[in-house]
Amino acid sequence: MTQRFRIGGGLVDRSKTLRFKFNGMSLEGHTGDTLASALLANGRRLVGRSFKYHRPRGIFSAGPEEPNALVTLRSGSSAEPNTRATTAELFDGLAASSQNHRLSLNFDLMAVGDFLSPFLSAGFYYKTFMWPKSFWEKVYEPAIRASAGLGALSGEPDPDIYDKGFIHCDILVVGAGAAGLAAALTAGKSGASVVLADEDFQIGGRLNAETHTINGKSGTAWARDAVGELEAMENVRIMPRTTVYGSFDHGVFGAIERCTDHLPSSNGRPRQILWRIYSKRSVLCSGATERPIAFPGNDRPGIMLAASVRTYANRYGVIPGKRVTVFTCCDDGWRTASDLIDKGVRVTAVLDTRDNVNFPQVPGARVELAERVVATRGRTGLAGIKLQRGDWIETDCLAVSGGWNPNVHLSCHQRGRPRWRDDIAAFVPGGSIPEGMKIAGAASGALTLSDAIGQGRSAAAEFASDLGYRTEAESKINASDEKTGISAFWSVSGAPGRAWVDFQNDVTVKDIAVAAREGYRSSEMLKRYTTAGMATDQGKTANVLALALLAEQTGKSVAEEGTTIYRPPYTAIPIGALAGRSRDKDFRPIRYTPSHRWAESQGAVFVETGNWLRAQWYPRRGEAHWRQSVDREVSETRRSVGICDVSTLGKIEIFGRDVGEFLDRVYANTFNTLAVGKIRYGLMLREDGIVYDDGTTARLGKRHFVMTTTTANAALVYRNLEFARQCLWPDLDVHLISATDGWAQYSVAGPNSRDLLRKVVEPSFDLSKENFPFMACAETTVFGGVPSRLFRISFSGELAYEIAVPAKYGRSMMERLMSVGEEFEATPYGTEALGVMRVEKGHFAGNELDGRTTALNLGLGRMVSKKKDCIGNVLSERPELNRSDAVKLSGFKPVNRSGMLTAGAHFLSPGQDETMGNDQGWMSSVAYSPTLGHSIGLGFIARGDERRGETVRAVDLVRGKDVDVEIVSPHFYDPEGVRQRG
Amino acid sequence: MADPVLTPEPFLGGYAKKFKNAVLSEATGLSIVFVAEPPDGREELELALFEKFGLNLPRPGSSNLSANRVARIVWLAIGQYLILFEDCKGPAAHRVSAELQDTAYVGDQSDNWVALRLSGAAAEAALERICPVDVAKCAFPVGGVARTAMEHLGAIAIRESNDGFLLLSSSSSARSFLHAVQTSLNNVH
Amino acid sequence: MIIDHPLLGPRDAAEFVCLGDASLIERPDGRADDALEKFYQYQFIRDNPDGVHRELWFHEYGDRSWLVVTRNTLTHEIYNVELAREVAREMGRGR
Amino acid sequence: MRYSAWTLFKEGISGNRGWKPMWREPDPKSEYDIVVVGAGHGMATGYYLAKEFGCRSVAVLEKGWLGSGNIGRNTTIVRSNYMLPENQPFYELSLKLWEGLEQALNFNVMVSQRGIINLCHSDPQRDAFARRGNAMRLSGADAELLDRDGVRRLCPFLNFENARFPITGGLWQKRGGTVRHDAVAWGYARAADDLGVDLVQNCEVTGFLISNGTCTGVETTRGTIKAKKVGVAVAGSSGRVMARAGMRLPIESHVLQAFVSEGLKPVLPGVLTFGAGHFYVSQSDKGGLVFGGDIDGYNSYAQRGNLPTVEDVCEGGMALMPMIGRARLLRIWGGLVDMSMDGSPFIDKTHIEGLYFNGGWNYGGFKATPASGYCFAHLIARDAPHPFAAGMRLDRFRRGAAIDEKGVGAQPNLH
Repeated sequence: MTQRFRIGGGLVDRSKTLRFKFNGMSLEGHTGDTLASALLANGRRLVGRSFKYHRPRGIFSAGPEEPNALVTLRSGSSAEPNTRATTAELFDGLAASSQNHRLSLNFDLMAVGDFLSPFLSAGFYYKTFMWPKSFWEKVYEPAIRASAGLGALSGEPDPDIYDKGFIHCDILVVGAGAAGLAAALTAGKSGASVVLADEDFQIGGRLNAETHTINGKSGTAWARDAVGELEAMENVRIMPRTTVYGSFDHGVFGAIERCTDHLPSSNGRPRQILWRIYSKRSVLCSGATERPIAFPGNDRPGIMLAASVRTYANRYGVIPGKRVTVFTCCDDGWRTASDLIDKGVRVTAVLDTRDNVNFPQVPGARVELAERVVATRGRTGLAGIKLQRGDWIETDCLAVSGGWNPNVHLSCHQRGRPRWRDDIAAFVPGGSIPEGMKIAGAASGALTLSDAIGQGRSAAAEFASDLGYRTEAESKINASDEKTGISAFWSVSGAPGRAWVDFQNDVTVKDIAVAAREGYRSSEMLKRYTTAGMATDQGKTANVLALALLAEQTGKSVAEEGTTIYRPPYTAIPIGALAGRSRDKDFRPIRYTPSHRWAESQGAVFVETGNWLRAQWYPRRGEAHWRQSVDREVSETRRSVGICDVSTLGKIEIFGRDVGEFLDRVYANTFNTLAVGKIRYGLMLREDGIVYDDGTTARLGKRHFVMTTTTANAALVYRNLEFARQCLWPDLDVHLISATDGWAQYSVAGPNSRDLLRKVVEPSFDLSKENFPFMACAETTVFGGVPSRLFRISFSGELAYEIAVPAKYGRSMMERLMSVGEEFEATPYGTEALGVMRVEKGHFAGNELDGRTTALNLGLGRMVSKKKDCIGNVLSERPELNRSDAVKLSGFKPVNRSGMLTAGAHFLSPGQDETMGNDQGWMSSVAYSPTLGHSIGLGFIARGDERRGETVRAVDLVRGKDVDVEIVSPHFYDPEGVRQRG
Repeated sequence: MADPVLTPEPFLGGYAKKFKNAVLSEATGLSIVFVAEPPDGREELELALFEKFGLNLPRPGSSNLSANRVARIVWLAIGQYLILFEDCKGPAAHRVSAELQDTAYVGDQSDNWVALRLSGAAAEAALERICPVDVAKCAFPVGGVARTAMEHLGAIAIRESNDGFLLLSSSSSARSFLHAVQTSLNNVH
Repeated sequence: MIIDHPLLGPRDAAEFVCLGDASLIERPDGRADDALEKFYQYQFIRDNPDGVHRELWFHEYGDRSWLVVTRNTLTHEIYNVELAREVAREMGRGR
Repeated sequence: MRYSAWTLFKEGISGNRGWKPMWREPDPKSEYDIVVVGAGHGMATGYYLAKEFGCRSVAVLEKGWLGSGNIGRNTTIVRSNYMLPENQPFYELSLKLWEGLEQALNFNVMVSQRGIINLCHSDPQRDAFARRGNAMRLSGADAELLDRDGVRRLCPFLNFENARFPITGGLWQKRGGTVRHDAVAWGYARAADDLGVDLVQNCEVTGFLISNGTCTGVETTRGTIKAKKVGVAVAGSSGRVMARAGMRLPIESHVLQAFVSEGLKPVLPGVLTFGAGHFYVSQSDKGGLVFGGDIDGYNSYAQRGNLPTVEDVCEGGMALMPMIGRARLLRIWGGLVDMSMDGSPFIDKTHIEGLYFNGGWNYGGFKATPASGYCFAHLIARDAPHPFAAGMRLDRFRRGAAIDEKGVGAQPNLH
């Protein structure tokens, strides 16, 4: 028989039957059910196992506080471990399975741990597993790890997509129960822009779970009408299935909207959206969570929070048991009894810990005051409870109420520290709550419906008028003013057996006593030592109980004890949603060079350089190994001419009357003497005297310069230049604008580069050595009129130019360069060949500029002008940076020329022990030089400039290499620079 | 002398696509000119811009259209502006430079940017997924300019009409930017 | 966090890059006799207050202005946001 | 009481009623030989002062409860994969101390040496790792360079198929791993207490007694305490505490956020760090993925961060291992870190006689706890730096002797 625990009423749509599976068994539920309500409707009580003792556990609550009913939802790569059945919306075809057991849910082999529980008291693992020492790694830890966690990841990529978004509003209302709806209505009517977010799929909060009336309407009907009214307002946005999970500085909230979790498939739509909500004001109407009472055997399936029991009855039309008993210390617990009796459910007894209660009529139920539950029975489901007076009551559902804890979380995410209120025996928001936030309804400790509505309205009205909106007096609300009496009661003492505080992590009252006895006397220490409140439910039902018990142990009041700190997120949220779209190839944007498509058509191999993709080499038919391609590209360039896309270099256009002076201050060397039409190499230091970046700056006009930076540092150099111009020398006439992306820039290098370019630039432009020498620049045109910039600079050591055209012409330019270059057998070359040629030439690059290198280390000490005040020159003079034994950039050749060098090797003298004390430096870059026919390297070695010709060892322990190398000049190729000046 | 003139190629190949409730296309005919004020030169520049191009200097966070609607001047930073010309014949920067003479520093920025036009009822909702700045009509009227980060990319959003935006971002990452906007449009309907 | 840009209004702090103490504006004179000691203090030593802190933020994704933000490091409350260029001028910096 | 399987058994059958307090809760005396401020590294310092240097009159003062500082709010990673000669031997000493800590303290702090892999995504990154790995090997630490296949064998679940920044290899230190952080504070406290060290909780230092350039004690919320020597080890709060001694430091206080997921069955072999984004992760013995990334980047004493960093870190996580998309983030917390001008710490005397300083640990102080305590104890007891901490001086920036592993210079939020 299906759904034998289903009764009438509620908000489920009985006309729509949904089929679902739990542990492979087919079951039915209805639209409007959660997985938990549907399981209960089918009489499923045992749904999971606890973390430590593998105790049988059932559904405990009807909301996000659920500690027990955690399942793995869906399967395969879509599997979602540790999902609370109490918030998972039922859909047709849902499949869920229980977690944390061997063999089966009913018969769990790991439950043997339960019998060992006397030896597994709080912190037991800190006190053992230490002998013998080697056993920890091999035996103990693997065993502990094997029992870690509840659910498992699939191990496969998350198949869903996620999105993010940004919402701006005047007033954010968190929670759409009575207080939230009232607040949204008031704020909405004022004209303020309002966002109303609620984690539930059904707007209304506890209005849907109770039998209250407002102005004569049922709470559910009132909520439905309120939603209708709000939906008609253009300035109000209602967001169901949206959890506001965190409150951050300056009115920023994080929220997560579940878009497709209630559907069989996402169908290519984002599964969830992470919203960043920017609010001017916020009203927190997050309600309250009921807390349990600790008593021996209080963890059996069938023992539930009292208000949750009536939620199932009122909202879902489901009864969690057929003989329900209520155990309470507050008036609210009685409401469960009344509601159930009204629905015709048999309530066997109501037990109240208080001795003097003015209780309502509960026909048919035995009433016991000043009574406690001291034991329970039933292996996989509750069968009976024992009273303190000694008799047993047969019952299959025990509804427990220990009172209500306001959901203060979001009020605490900044600096708020909740404050204890004796009258309601609960913590309410306190300390410094977030700027611009008010708390209304149960979240503030206002536990009656009329108070909730009143507070919601007044908070919204005050905020609306703060923001300049007009609110009108609202009609009086006639709502229930229910009884909220309570006498705090935490645990049943003096009875044998374990009483659970944190159900999921299996923390008992005794564990708390042990911890306190051992000195863990602050609530935070207790949490860490016992793990109370550290499970997936974040202690929503356990925390306050645990610290109240600690207070009892330490002889303090709960108020003195104080709570642990509440941290975001309010409920756990998928990491995928926090990442949004940024995964796989979309992790970061891709920057393409202007010749990219051309290079693709040539079969180039690409490499990531920061966000750029650059051609690394261009394989030709018959080349089996990358080295063959690179060697050819180098040789052909040096023999005739090669072309390389160097557009990725940072380009900053600098305008103004004072640019020369400005450059003098940001570069270590002199610039104000640079003539129009000339280029100069510039070395840039950080203020601490370390080399930061280098590049060339060309003077295109009297008041117009173009600076190039390294690819990696383009954005940083720009930022630093802006700092210099705005903060250090604000009255210099200097303007900056980045032009990196605007130009396709190609290096044309090799002995035939001039001849090639003669066919490219406008015929009237004189490329001769005399007219356009090394380090000259000019604006000209190419190919009959396209504007162009021409720079005579060389990174390869050859006669070379860099020629730039607007980026849109980039591909066409590359094609043309190659076609006019055919007669010279021009070869395109990639970043590898570029690197080989720069090592041959002895140019340092990123590998050498590791942020610790001084100009002195590079052999450029004299470039740092002492005649002017520039960034970095003062601190570059500190003594340790000028030691006589400083490392110097040097070249290295293998003594045995067939030896291959490796970057990252350290230099030691022959015969020395391999110790750090003998370390003399390191190899920073290596290349196979096809020009020289052997491997070469650049590196830094102590006093390298004085040790040319000496042999040392390049020791690369992590690659198992030890190569004798000769220290040489870093300039392997054309050291006099004849070729580049040619 | 080589073969004829080089062929320019739009960064997104002249992309244009209709989405449900929105149209997204690459604005290929745009010339973009950087204009900066010399010290104490605001008044002269203001005068020159008005005389030569019919443009008024915009306030921070906004832009102005010229009387003949062919040029839009966008506030970029203190003393710095971008002028956007539709379907300009010849290099716009040269023309601006020639017209403004010494009243401004002028640089060509046309190829630094990819431009997308996004219009339609879904445009705002799509931008809401990537743009942290409030682009709702009430907060961001026609002519409004917001330079911000979208999906890790720097971008400038300009509201050209009630339901139309011009979006600029770096040209090297044009494809990633297009992908970001396309994804938004796909995700909102 | 939200930084209320003096020209552009409230913007998410994610658009900015934080550099640190606004005293970095007060770069010493490199030609002074005690320049080394002054630069050492300038570059490396910080007040690092637990309370009101004036600090430099760069509007990297916005108008590329440097701002001086006066912010409480205990509460993150922001009291004032100024253009760094104007602050620098007030401090007597010029050319 | 000594811990063993036998005590657990004995207590188990007698209802766990015989467990004794792990430490006394003494009121502070009016005078000690040595007062150590801060019970993180300071707790270790107190232990080593008593254990290794024979100091009998030692108090460790803790502002809050034991473990409330950074020792209880970090991502629990231990490793010695440093490159520079001023750092490497120090962190290797620390790792060796970790390896024997459980026996030394008779407390299981769960040192879990399941390895740490720093992933690389480019040739220059790989070469930098080789340089670092070789430096580690030269000082006696273990290091292996992995190629792509090597990484894949250990971590088949990483994004090898569709990554924006493909993994090209990694630097693997097998002896790296994690330690149960709170237990370290408890273990040191219990062992130090056993040796007579007074751990005084809820005792905030409000001032220093300084006359004629000499420190003679501290003012606290629990009264004046005189001391011949005062050592301060309050990383995160170094700025404000040392300001009470009139000192300005090469340090900024920043917030570093850390994250833990819901408990999951074991999936990670050890610690992983992403080389192309801000993300590192390990899995605790309880199953939670413990992860983190970059600091928020602005000065803060607020112990909480903001959303952009949260999202940035999770983006890195998803880029690296897209299987974690369906795992849920359970808790975010923020710790205060002393970010120094070169990313390296200080263990040094101050210009005030009798006042010693330990701080500037950036985001990496936890792994240093044993060596930091040991070397600080050495410095205080002997008035001379331990050779392995000799570079960690306060005046190094004046001299130009920065210890800049990352090479980003005097901008603390970049380290």
